[in-house]
Amino acid sequence: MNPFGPDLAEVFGPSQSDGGPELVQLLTPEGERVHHLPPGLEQFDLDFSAEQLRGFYRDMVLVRRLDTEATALQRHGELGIWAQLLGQEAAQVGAGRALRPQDFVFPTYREHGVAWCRGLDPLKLLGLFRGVDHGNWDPADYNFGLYTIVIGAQCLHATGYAMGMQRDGVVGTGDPDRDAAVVAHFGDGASSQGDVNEAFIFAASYNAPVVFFCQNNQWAISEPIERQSRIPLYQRALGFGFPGVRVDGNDVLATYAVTQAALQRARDGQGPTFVEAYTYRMGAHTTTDDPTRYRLSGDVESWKLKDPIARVEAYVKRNGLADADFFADVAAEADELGATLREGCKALPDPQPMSMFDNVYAEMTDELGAQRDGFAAYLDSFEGAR
Amino acid sequence: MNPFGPDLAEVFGPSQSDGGPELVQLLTPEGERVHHLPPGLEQFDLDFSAEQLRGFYRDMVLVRRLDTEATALQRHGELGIWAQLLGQEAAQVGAGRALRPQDFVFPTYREHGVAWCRGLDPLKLLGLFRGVDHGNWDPADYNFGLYTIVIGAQCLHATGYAMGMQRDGVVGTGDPDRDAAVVAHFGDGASSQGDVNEAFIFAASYNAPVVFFCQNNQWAISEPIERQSRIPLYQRALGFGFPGVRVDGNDVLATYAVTQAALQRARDGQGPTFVEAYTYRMGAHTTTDDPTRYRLSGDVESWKLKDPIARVEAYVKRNGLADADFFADVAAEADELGATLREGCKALPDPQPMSMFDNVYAEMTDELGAQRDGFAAYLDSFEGAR
Amino acid sequence: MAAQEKAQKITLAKGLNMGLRKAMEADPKVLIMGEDVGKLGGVFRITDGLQKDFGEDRVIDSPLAESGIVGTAVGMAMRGYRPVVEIQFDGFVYPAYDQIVCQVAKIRYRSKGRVPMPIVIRIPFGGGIGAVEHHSESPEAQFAHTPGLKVVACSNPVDGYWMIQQAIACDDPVIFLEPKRQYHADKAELDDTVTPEPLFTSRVVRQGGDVTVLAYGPTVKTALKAAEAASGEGRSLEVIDLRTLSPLDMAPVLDSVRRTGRAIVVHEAHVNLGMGAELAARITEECFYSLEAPVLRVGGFDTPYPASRIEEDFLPDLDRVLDAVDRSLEF
Amino acid sequence: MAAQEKAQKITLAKGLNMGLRKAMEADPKVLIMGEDVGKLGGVFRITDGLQKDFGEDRVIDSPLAESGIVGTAVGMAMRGYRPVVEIQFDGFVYPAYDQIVCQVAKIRYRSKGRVPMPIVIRIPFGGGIGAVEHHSESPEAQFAHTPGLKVVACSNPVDGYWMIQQAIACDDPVIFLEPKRQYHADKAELDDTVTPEPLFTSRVVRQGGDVTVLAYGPTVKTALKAAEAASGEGRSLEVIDLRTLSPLDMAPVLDSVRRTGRAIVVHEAHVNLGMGAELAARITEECFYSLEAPVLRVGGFDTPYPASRIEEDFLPDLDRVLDAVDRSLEF
Ligand SMILES: Cc1ncc(C[n+]2csc(CCOP(=O)(O)OP(=O)(O)O)c2C)c(N)n1
Ligand SMILES: Cc1ncc(C[n+]2csc(CCOP(=O)(O)OP(=O)(O)O)c2C)c(N)n1
Ligand SMILES: [Mg+2]
Ligand SMILES: [Mg+2]
Repeated sequence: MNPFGPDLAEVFGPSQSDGGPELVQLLTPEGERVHHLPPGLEQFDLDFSAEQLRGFYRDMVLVRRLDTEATALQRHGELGIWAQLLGQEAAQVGAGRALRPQDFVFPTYREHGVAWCRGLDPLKLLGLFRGVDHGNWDPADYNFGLYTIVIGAQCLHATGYAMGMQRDGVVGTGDPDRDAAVVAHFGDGASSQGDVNEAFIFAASYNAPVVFFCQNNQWAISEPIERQSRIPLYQRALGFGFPGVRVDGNDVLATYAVTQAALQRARDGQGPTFVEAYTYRMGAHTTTDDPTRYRLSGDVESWKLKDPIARVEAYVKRNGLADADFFADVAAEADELGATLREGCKALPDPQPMSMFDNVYAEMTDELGAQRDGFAAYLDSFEGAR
Repeated sequence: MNPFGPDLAEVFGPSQSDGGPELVQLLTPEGERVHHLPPGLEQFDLDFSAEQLRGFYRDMVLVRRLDTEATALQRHGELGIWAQLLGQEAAQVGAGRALRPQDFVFPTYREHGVAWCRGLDPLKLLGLFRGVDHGNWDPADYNFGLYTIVIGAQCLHATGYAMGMQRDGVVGTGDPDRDAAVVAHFGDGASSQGDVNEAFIFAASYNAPVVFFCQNNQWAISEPIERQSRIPLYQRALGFGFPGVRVDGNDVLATYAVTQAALQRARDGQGPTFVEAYTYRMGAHTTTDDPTRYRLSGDVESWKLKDPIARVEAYVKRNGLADADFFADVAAEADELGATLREGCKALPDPQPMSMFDNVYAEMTDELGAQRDGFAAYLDSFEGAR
Repeated sequence: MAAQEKAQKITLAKGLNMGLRKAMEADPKVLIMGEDVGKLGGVFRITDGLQKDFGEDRVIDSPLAESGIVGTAVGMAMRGYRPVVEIQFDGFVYPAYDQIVCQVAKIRYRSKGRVPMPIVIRIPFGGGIGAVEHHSESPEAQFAHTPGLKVVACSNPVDGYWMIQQAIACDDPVIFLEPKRQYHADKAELDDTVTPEPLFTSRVVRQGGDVTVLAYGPTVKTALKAAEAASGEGRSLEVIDLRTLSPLDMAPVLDSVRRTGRAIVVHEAHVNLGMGAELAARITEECFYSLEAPVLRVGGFDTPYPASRIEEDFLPDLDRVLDAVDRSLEF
Repeated sequence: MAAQEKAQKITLAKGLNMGLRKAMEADPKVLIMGEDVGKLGGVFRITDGLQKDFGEDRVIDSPLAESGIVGTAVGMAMRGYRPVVEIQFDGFVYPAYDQIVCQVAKIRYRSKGRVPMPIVIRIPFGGGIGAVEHHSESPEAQFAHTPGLKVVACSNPVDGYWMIQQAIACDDPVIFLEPKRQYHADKAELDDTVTPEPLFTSRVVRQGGDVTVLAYGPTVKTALKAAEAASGEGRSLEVIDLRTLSPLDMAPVLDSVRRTGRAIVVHEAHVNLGMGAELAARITEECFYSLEAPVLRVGGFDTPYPASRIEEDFLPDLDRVLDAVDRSLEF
């Protein structure tokens, strides 16, 4: 008896948990393409076109530039804080590029790479970190929710949103332009929150079309993954009755392939999947963190050898899938992006103090209106006065 | 690779989840002793003495009487409400009798049978349901915590208590009189609460000596188990990295054997275990519930055939392990218990109104003292006045 | 149907049930979520019959996890639905507190108004039903302190019928408090053809000139009884049913207190930092020179809710209100 | 060590760190639990060096789950330990709210005093550090409303040192609020040899005769600055550092207000149902005939905490306190 049901086990699930190689990988750190996947996982061995590969490369280079620019902006006092994605480019671009337009994404505070794939102007990401807003895009314009800071809360929102999709009849119709799914992003640390586990329960109970995409970057600030789980995280899903899979999160091809398959399962009405993207937070937790207090530089060095961009570059070059111009163009584009971000960030206007009172409610209440007016009058009293 | 580590898999764990018969059973509903357990589970095939068997029988009969008396007391207006255990006697007595004195129990609101095994005067259980107190025993006297009503909250307390035991050096010393463990009771519905899942995480992370004992009685008020989990509940544990086992909760022998083994693992310092006691809530959720609104009487009937007391009785009789006197004595004892409860319940004194202000803090604060004194003066003003 | 409803005598439970039904008929985006709301119709039967008529997709039995219920309701609202969440008892809202105060309350603000949160969270609240711990709490102040939430309490069958529909139609999240002790108590006549007052308004339910008594939810009845008793002693109490706790509708309150010069706030919640504190502060600020006595507060004592056999001593009752009236008049 | 500490100049962060160390030395049952409290020493370094010196069994890095942290602390307390829990930021206490208000606060009561709950829950609170959402909240009223909890706030390094030790020694659960903006701000001289005032007392930190200003945590500094500025304009403000929010220590407050006839409460929490409401209600009740003006409240507005670039407009500052002083005096 297979408690997970036949269709689930075919693709992911128990085959992973007992004995199979845990990590789905299509591109080794050295840039070698892996073709012989273990039984049950063959379907992840997609064919990628040269264009796709160049696209992944470009995405990752630009996203990394976005990240280093934002980090620099923080150092120069232009941002209050920045949550770096360094090292997680493949996980995010792989997950982001696997989406269809009709899918919806619930990010944490670190999904700059996914935002990029969704077409968000990166400048919009900076506002929150600069302190000029709490997120300044319309989720409906990009099918990309606002950053969520309370760890794990968005996993329930994602599940509820997916339940809404079920009710809207956009799941399991067989129409590829209609069927939709949700991705819930979260970290290894977040996997300990009650909300995240409740999201697993609700998603399983209602068979909701949601992919739980966990970037296991090995750290929750200073706490190593072992504090949260003593077994591979993807196995958590098995106990809730849906499949889990661990993918090399530094391998953009494998992450794309696995996420895409998980999304398709969801769109087809086969319910949730847990994808653990096994990666590493190369930078600090945020720009205010000092990782030297809790981790060894040797660990970081060993992960440098698994750099997500280098391996795609090696593969593309070795196989002649791009010429020198391409690499030069991407480099130039990155420089341009950097310049745009630097200028754009500094130009982001401070909010008006009085805007503080807006959007608390659909319509201003009398009582808040009175408070606002009182404050306005108070501010006016300074004109010339004191 | 076995992600659960070698020692765990030996006893419980993965061997249960893929293919093995799920339910550990030692005594069939017909009262036949099962001796050929599947590979890996042989160790649960304990030898039970006639005395033990008679003890189980007596416990279950008395606990059932306790329950029916309390139900009747509620019908007569002597209790505000009562949470019935009818059908769950074996699960509770099996779990309760597996304890050593130094173990500690965290109950829900339904563990009257475990309380019985811990030596609590059943009268003490009635106070909460009568509304004269919130629980009127000292947990330290019985190593049995107060009833907890907020679903799942006690699972974290149990885990913390177990962590305290680790720090007290009473885990894994090899001294059977010293090594101790904790049992956390909860229901199938409770398994959906964030707190319960967080308890799994903490217990796994710290390898805490706690047995999560879930009475899957198939219902959370009107919601069937399928709403909470689409796979057998015991498998939840596997995703958190510790073993889970499903035992026939209507079989007191099997429940005893499994709980005892799980407790021993915990005492030995091998960490948590999830025991799913598969049983059925024969009565209503509580005396205020009307199960005819949501479940079929046929289901109840089919479970009647699996009655936990009948099968022990059949086995004992068939094997001549007790004489007629024994059964008559137990029946008389039950009647006596019933009479004691009826009288005792009615005699339970109402609390003094002013006692409401006691025990909010270690010492009365000035501000609460003033409130109390004001209320006392107000009450006094009625003397003769209005 | 309308004709039949006209002149119907209903309980609060029935009024809420009818109101929910109306709201579901009026808008297919309205969903009900919660524990046991389906076949059972909720432990208080407020959602009785709704799953049968609107299906499992619209009346959703949830796993036993309050944070999960509210959190998934947030996602549903983001997808354009209008979830009405039932919390089984007041004391079980706290596992969802984080989702309510950090998400439900703040998402409109966070998103600059782009993501509305039209969620209603229904909470049977208050004591007096002889229940065990956690079943008799009054958590309103803990929500009213949070900007972004609106908090209302109904006190009678007719208000229950209208207010639940208005709350569901509101584009802001509403914490909807229902005095569980009243669910199956008094009946009132419902005339479905009138136009109800707006949701966020308070109402003078008995006029009087000596002392203003402010109440909401379960204590409205207590206040009215006290007013009746007081009138026998020649004292005229004006009773206001606040109905809305956040925002407060201060106009009728201030108007009344300016006339009477005295105010008493009555609620079951603990006095310390309860609604009475806020009302006292505001009334004093606005009516400083009209007040003949400080605003007095009659509430649950600052102890945990006691064992039910003495709950009537904990809860404000007619006599404690009258005692406060005496104290106010004698001040 | 004592000699060395004498005359030491310390920050609030240092005072708390030293106080925790003292408490751990004094009682082996004292444990520290929380996210990143170990090697990192907490994101604010309040537990710096403690794991190194007391070991992983006593300074425990917890999985990322606040309810889990507080819930396991409850179990530890039941086993005879005295856990000191660190919540990383104010806005992250809400997942633990249920365990705090339903368990931590009520277990002594539930058990008729048989099961004490000597837990300290440390919460860095308040704004002004330019942080993103949820990192600048002031949740004190949400706890002070709950009987069974005690709530205190320190405002300066020396109090930090003593108060944390006193809170840990207290047999009741204490919500211990630390003004994060002050952690690394001003230094003060610690004399370790004096006997500190009891924990649950308020303190007049500046004497004055015209208006009483009540503050706690981060606003004590604001109030003192305002008093300084006001004295330049010939106005004498009496500033009281409340220190304890539940229970309140009303004696020095009432004594002061009876002299000045005017009171202003200053806190960062939202005004609506904040501590100011309770203080206004109590002061008015106790000092009705002494008051020359209503108690005024200066606080965070009733909006969610705004983006940090305008947080200083949201937070009460010197000018808003002085404005309230003007309004009080002109009333
Ligand atoms: C409920 C809650 N608790 C604590 C925090 C503080 N915090 C922010 S990020 C973080 C660690 C998150 O780790 P992980 O989930 O692994 O994500 P990562 O940052 O590594 O991407 C913590 C503890 C928070 N934001 N929310
Ligand atoms: C947090 C919380 N939510 C809701 C309830 C109301 N409630 C009491 S018992 C119960 C069902 C519990 O089901 P289960 O865990 O299976 O235990 P059982 O009653 O079947 O033994 C519910 C929903 C509660 N006590 N606590
Ligand atoms: Mg991480
Ligand atoms: Mg059950």
